[in-house]
Amino acid sequence: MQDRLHDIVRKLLGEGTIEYFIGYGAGSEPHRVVPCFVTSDHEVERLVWGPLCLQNLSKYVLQAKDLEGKAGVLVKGCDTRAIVELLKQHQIEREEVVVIGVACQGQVDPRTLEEVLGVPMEQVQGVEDAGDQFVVTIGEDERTVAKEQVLLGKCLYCRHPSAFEYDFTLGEIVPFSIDAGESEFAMVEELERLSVEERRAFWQKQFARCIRCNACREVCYACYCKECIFDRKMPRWLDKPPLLSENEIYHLIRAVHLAGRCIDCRECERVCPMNLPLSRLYKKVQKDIAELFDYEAGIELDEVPPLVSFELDDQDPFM
Amino acid sequence: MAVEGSETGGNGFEPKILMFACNWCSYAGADLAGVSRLQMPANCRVIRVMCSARVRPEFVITALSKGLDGVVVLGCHPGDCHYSEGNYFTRRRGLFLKKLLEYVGIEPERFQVRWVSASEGAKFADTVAEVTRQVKALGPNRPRRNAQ
Amino acid sequence: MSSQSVLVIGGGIAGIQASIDLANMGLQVYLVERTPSIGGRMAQLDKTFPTNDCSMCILAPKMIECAGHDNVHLLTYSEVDEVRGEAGDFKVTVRGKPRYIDLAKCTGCGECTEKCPRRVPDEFNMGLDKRKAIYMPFPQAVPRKMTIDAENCLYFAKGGCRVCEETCQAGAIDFEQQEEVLELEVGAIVIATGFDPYDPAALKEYGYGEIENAITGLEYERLICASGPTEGHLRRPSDGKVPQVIAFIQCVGSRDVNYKSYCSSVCCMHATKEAILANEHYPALRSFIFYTDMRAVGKQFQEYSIRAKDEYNVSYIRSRPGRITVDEQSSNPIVWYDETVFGEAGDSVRRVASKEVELVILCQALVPRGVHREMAENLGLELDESGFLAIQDRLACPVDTSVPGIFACGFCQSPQDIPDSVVQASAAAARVAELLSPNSRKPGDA
Amino acid sequence: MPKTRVGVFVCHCGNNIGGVVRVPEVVEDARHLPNVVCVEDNLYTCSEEGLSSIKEQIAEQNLSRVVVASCTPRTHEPLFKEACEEAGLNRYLFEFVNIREHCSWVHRHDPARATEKAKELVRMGVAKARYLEPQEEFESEVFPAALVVGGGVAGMTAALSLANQGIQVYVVEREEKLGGLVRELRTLFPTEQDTGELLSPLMEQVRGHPQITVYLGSEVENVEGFIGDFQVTVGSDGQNSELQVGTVIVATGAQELRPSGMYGYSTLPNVVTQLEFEESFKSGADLPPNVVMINCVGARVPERTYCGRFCCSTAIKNAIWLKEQDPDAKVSVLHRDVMAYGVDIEDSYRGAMELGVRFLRYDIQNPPQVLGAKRAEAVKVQHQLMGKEVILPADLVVLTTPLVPREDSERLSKMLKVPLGTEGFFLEAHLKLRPIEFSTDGIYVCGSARYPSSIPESVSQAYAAAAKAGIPIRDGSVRVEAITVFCDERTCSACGNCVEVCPFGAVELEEGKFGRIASVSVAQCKGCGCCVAACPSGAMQQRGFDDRQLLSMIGALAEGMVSGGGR
Amino acid sequence: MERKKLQKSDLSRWLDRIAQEHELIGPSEDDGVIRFQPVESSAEIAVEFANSLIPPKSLFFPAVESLFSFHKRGKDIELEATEPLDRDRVVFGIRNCDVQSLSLLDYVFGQDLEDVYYQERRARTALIALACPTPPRSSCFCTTFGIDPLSSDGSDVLLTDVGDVYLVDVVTEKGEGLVSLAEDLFPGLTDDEARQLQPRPVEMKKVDISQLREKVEALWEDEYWHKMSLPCLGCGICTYVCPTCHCFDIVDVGSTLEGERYRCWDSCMYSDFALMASGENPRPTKRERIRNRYFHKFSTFPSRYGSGYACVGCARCLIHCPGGMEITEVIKDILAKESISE
Repeated sequence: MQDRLHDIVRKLLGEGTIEYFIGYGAGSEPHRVVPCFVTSDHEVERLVWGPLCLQNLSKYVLQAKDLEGKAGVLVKGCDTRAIVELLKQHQIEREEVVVIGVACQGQVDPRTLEEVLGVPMEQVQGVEDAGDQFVVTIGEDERTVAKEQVLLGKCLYCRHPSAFEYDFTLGEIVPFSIDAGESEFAMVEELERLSVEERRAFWQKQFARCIRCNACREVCYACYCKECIFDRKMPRWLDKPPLLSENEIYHLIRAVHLAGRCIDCRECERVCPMNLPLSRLYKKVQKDIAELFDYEAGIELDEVPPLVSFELDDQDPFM
Repeated sequence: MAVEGSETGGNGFEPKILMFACNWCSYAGADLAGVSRLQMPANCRVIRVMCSARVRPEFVITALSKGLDGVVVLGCHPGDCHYSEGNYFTRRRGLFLKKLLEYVGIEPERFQVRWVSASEGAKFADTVAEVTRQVKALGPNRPRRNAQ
Repeated sequence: MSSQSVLVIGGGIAGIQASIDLANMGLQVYLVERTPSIGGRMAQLDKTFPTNDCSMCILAPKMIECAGHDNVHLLTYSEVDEVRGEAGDFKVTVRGKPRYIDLAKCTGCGECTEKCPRRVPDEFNMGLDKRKAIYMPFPQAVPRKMTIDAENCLYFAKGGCRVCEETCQAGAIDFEQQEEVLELEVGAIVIATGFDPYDPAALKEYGYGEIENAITGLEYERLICASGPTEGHLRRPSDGKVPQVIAFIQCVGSRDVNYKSYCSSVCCMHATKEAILANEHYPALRSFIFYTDMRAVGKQFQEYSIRAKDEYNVSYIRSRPGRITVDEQSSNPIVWYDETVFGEAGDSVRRVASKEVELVILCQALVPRGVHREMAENLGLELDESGFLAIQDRLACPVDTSVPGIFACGFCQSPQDIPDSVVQASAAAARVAELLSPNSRKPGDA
Repeated sequence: MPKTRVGVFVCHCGNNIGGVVRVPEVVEDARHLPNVVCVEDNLYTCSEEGLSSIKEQIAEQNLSRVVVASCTPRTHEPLFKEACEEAGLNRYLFEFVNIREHCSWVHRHDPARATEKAKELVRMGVAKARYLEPQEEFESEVFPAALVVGGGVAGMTAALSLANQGIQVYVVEREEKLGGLVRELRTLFPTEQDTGELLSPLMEQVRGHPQITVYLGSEVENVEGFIGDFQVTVGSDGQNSELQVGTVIVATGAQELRPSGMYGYSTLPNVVTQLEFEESFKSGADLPPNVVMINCVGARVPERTYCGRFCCSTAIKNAIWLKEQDPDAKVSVLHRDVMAYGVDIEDSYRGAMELGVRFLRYDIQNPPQVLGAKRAEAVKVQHQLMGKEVILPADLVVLTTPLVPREDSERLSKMLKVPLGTEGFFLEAHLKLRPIEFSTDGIYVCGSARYPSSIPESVSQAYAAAAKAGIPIRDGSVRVEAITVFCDERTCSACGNCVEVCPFGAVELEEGKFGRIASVSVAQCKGCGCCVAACPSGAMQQRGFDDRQLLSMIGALAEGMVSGGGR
Repeated sequence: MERKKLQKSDLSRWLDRIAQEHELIGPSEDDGVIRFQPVESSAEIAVEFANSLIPPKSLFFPAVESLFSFHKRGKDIELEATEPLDRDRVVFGIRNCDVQSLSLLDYVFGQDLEDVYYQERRARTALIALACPTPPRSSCFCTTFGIDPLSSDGSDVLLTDVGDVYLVDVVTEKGEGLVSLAEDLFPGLTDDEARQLQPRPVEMKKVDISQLREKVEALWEDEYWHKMSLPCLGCGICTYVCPTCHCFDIVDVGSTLEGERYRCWDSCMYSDFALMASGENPRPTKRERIRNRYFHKFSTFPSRYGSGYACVGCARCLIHCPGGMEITEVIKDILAKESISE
């Protein structure tokens, strides 16, 4: 799969159809896979593909707008939902970007892998996909671990946009099907069963821990505003200090802005240094949007987002 | 009918409730309640907007997080909107926001959406009384001292 | 060049709409309204069919726009005295009855009303409750000013009182006010005097006046209206109980050669609306509508009556009741009517049936305003045999009366509902605009 | 930016406010608010004397904002704005605080808390006033011409009325001749006139009028722009011409429903519609002795719920005509309700009965059946009143059908960006009070394009549409209250939410200085603010209700609730 | 002071003893994140951890602190200072790189202008350093910046884990005071113990950064910054977890009538960090902002304070950067560039 990727990228760079290619590259240590921007032929070798390619690279496409030429990007099925939404929200033109879809069979969640293996990630030399298992090389020996034990949360409910024409595909792009054993919204229902006070306490504690480093905003594909309302001085929506009231405003307003846009890529939760359970917040957003308006972001290109449309017979508990 | 005056008894806690009223229907309904001298608790403060669709969910979140005890968005009955479609969006935003706020531990009574037409003075007064009673029962919206 | 101003007679929805359009055309409009406030019949309605819009919600903005328009001069509590001249150059005298209130000072605060001792039947609420001698017809009246009803004011009757004068902090009461006569020169006249309900007492068989729980459509409208005498609680006149079964009787006086031969066009939908409102207020309530032809002819009217049947417990009985009697102790009206009963063998027999209900609403015929006949003579206008203002050429010029330069819109010229009246009002405005526009040819050859 | 100088005027309104709210306390409290330079209370602020004191203070204290705390803005705001303007202060630098209907009148038994509430309402009003900005009401020029789409009775009447008001009119008619649907009739209802008596004068005046230009055999290909400046492309046999007009009237009428598959229509030769009856039989063909008319064909049925309104009167007209031609003819009309509303139709309904026309009522559950293999010979119907089956011999069966929307209304509605209703007719702005206007300004509709209407109704609507379409042209300019929205080019990220939600199609995405941004057509914007709430980046703002103003009101209210309250 | 010994099992008793006298602060974990925060007892202190996420700088220069609050009574305004610390504090478990970072911060908050808030906390806090385990975290590179993970300078007491006992080096009187709280737990070392119990040397990859400053200063115009800044998302993680970053913003929160003046961390990576009132922004894109960050660390800071580079090699930024930016790679790239400035 990796060599086919190299050939394609080399061809694209060679023909000059793209200025640079956004893919996954090896970091300084083998367990670190980082976004890498390949501009010239000799860098193509750095491109890798495997179960540790976690990042959703779609947001980087937005940077390509100031290039004269096009940008190429490697996207998993779930990442493509971000491309679909960016198209739907007029942020990119389809011809501006060369999309290479890769058949992904589930990505590893480093934190759970560490717990399951009992070994820090830095000792992991590499992870290989082996059907319904992962083969993890640590030092010399290799250990296999069942996939569903160490998969990223989102991989258990893998979803792809229904009809999307990739420019190139590596392997057959088909949703990775695995029995997650519980409903996709189990973690939300669990919180919903709590009383209002318990939920308040839970979220107040989480919001209080937030240091407002904005990583969740900067990594999110949907936060592409030229100047975010939080950075604006007049009107001042938010005071800069990470006080509880300001943190709560920050996270709830982001949740509202993500209504009908969140594609469950859970990058916000992955990059959060303070381990805030953000996916439990945004999973709720997706659950309500699905239940109230029967809509799922990033699936249909021409479907009108829910909060900018309406039905005459929407439910109306407000009589 | 609306509660005669507001009870200042009980634990003495008087909630402070923010109300958005749309210029064509609910603000006129509020005026009619006034014209008809319908007494109601003095906990609600009305902000006039041209259409209930102007009320950003961000206002509701900011108001509740800054410690106000309740926020009510009033609009025309669906189909009556002066701008023909405004309140359909208010309805959808309200549906979503209500569930989100409840999820993060804000009691449902603290954020409400109600349809009040220009001739429903009594309904406006009842809404004010009812919301005040409900929010008062919940107690203060936890003074948001900044726990760090 | 004919005078660029227009006289509009009648401040109902048609008069208001015509005034707004004419004023927006840059013409000076003199809107003469007999009662202290514009709004007309529509102001008395709770909701309007078929959308169930609250009537005041859609009327008030129009009233404020009309009264507030720079080109509109509101002459309320006034009547047209004399009209001379011809198209393009009419001389009109308007008699302004004294309100005994200084309009500049009065703020419509209503303190005087509270203190005034004299209570008289309130015409706005169809006499169902009382108002004071110093009053404002309804809370949202335009202009929001008080009026002293000279016939009933104690001071005028036997001197003394003047309580209102003491309470009024704005010093707006002025008992010395005299009648004002205004001379106007106008290029055209638009008549929009609307309708009066026909007194159903003429039809003895329905017992209006004797049977307490037999009321008219407009009386019902006031009872069901939130700003009405019972604040929207449908309390029947005899014992104030909320009826669980009500009956509407259509064409009371309409389509009847010995009263009014024409169909008043609006009562079928009016009854359906009132039945829906009853059920909206009291979900358990059932209503029966006795009709001959259910004339739901306008846009969304059919859907409206279908919804009435399906969702609001309304059933339509095709029969014209012969008589209404009353059960003495329960004072429930009993409606006697003929119905066709189908046997199993497909044969049928017609027989007289009766239905006991708790309230009967007589949808009476609607006739041009009482004062309309004398005004017509005054202006030299012909009336048709039903008493409406005659229209020469119904097809080509549906709003031109028999006198060039005088136009008629709304119920005064033919039975019609609010949208049709509003259309005719704008049509009259167009005709006036044609008449008064500089390079227009003489109206004769329009 | 000169320091903002706010003047606050608290009204007693006799004792309506003063009797409950302790106005002096409210005045004291307002005195300390930032930027407040003068606070005054008066007995009646809305009286002449109150207004003049405001004007004085504006001049003396060089006020740059005025806040009046008294009754409701809905009735008194224009009054105070006028006063500010007369004193030289931009009318949009004014904020109204309602402490009567929303405070004193409704908290009579609790003066202490009513006063507290009044103070806070004033604080909120001042907080908003600080961020008010002067606005100029946008005026866009109106091009002095009107377009009428459709040359039927309605279109011609509207065109003539506009022309007679001195306005240039373009009429675009698809057929080769004017006259529309009415041209297919022989006699008219209720006057029994010959069609020509109505149409010829109309057609002749329209063709002869110097102000009217008629395009026959032509269609509207494209419409761009908004009220005051519509660019219309009219295509007539191949070559297009460009027109510029200020307003547009849709008078495209409707077409008769051809009820194929019902009652043997199109299979039995002697089953015709009312229109076909009019064309064939009124031109001298010999009249059949037995005629049965069936009403409500294809109307008031689940798939087409509306009533055709005047098809009953057409049936009555033709039935009377038949009886007059041959008094012995047996004419019966099968109906579900005779919609003879009003004076004229009811008279002719009674007249028809007097002439011997039989009216039989049928029920939709068991409709009449046309009997006959190759020709219709009889009609069997369950007589509702007599409750038994009746067989009516029939040499001719005439089906009364409603008018249905023209097939291409969809195309025109897309071009003009005006909506169609559920039945496919054009959807007016407000069914009761704005029946012939669209919610989009500058476009009007009349005649059966809106809903089946008889000739007098269509003609009335045509005159009404002419009145409405004439107003902006006579005025020469369109003024829009300055509560419209505007887009901040710098921060707009062109996500398109505003374009989706705008009920009036007033927002489009266009290339701007900073790349693609949303741009608002101020003439079309009604100022509902729906797009502002849908804009994540806050680039879209509404004059007079922008985020700064509303947020500062919330801040003023949340003051002291918590450290970390907004500002 | 000569070296002492402490049984590992006695550690918690010592810490609990300290906790009675002073406010004990240690690395404790909640929701998988280790940060230095006050603990009631030693039980809450995490035992094996490479380093905390939020550096101990947060104890001296917190993410948000209230400078003072103000109330407007009519015309005059009352100011109310925030109360000073009620008890002295003892920080246990601080790594040597963080200790060195505090000395860098001492320059910032003490060299020219005395920051009272920082100085007060610095003066009233004792540091019990815990030498890094061997092998250290693979990403650590403190030795590159001349920091010896086992050195005790800058801290009051240094504990070095040598199997089942800690070697205890008491450096300052404060350190002595702390040790004296539980004198019996600290027997001296016998000679052979002193010989055997030697801290195991720490091997770590090392890079010669003597040329770093000149090289980076030569790269101001280089295209390198554009290419390397592409993966950066512009969030504030690297600056908030960096023990040497010290930029802050001052904000009045509250209303015109009453409120509090707060100081809180700010990040040069934010787009609006350098935004001026005029709307001008000297560092509008990521390229300038990243270049500025490395310039500050490797050129401006040393020249401004005459100190070492503003980096202690703790690798926190490298581990937590969502864009996978690695400061070690950047340093290598800078060093690899031939100086093209001449």
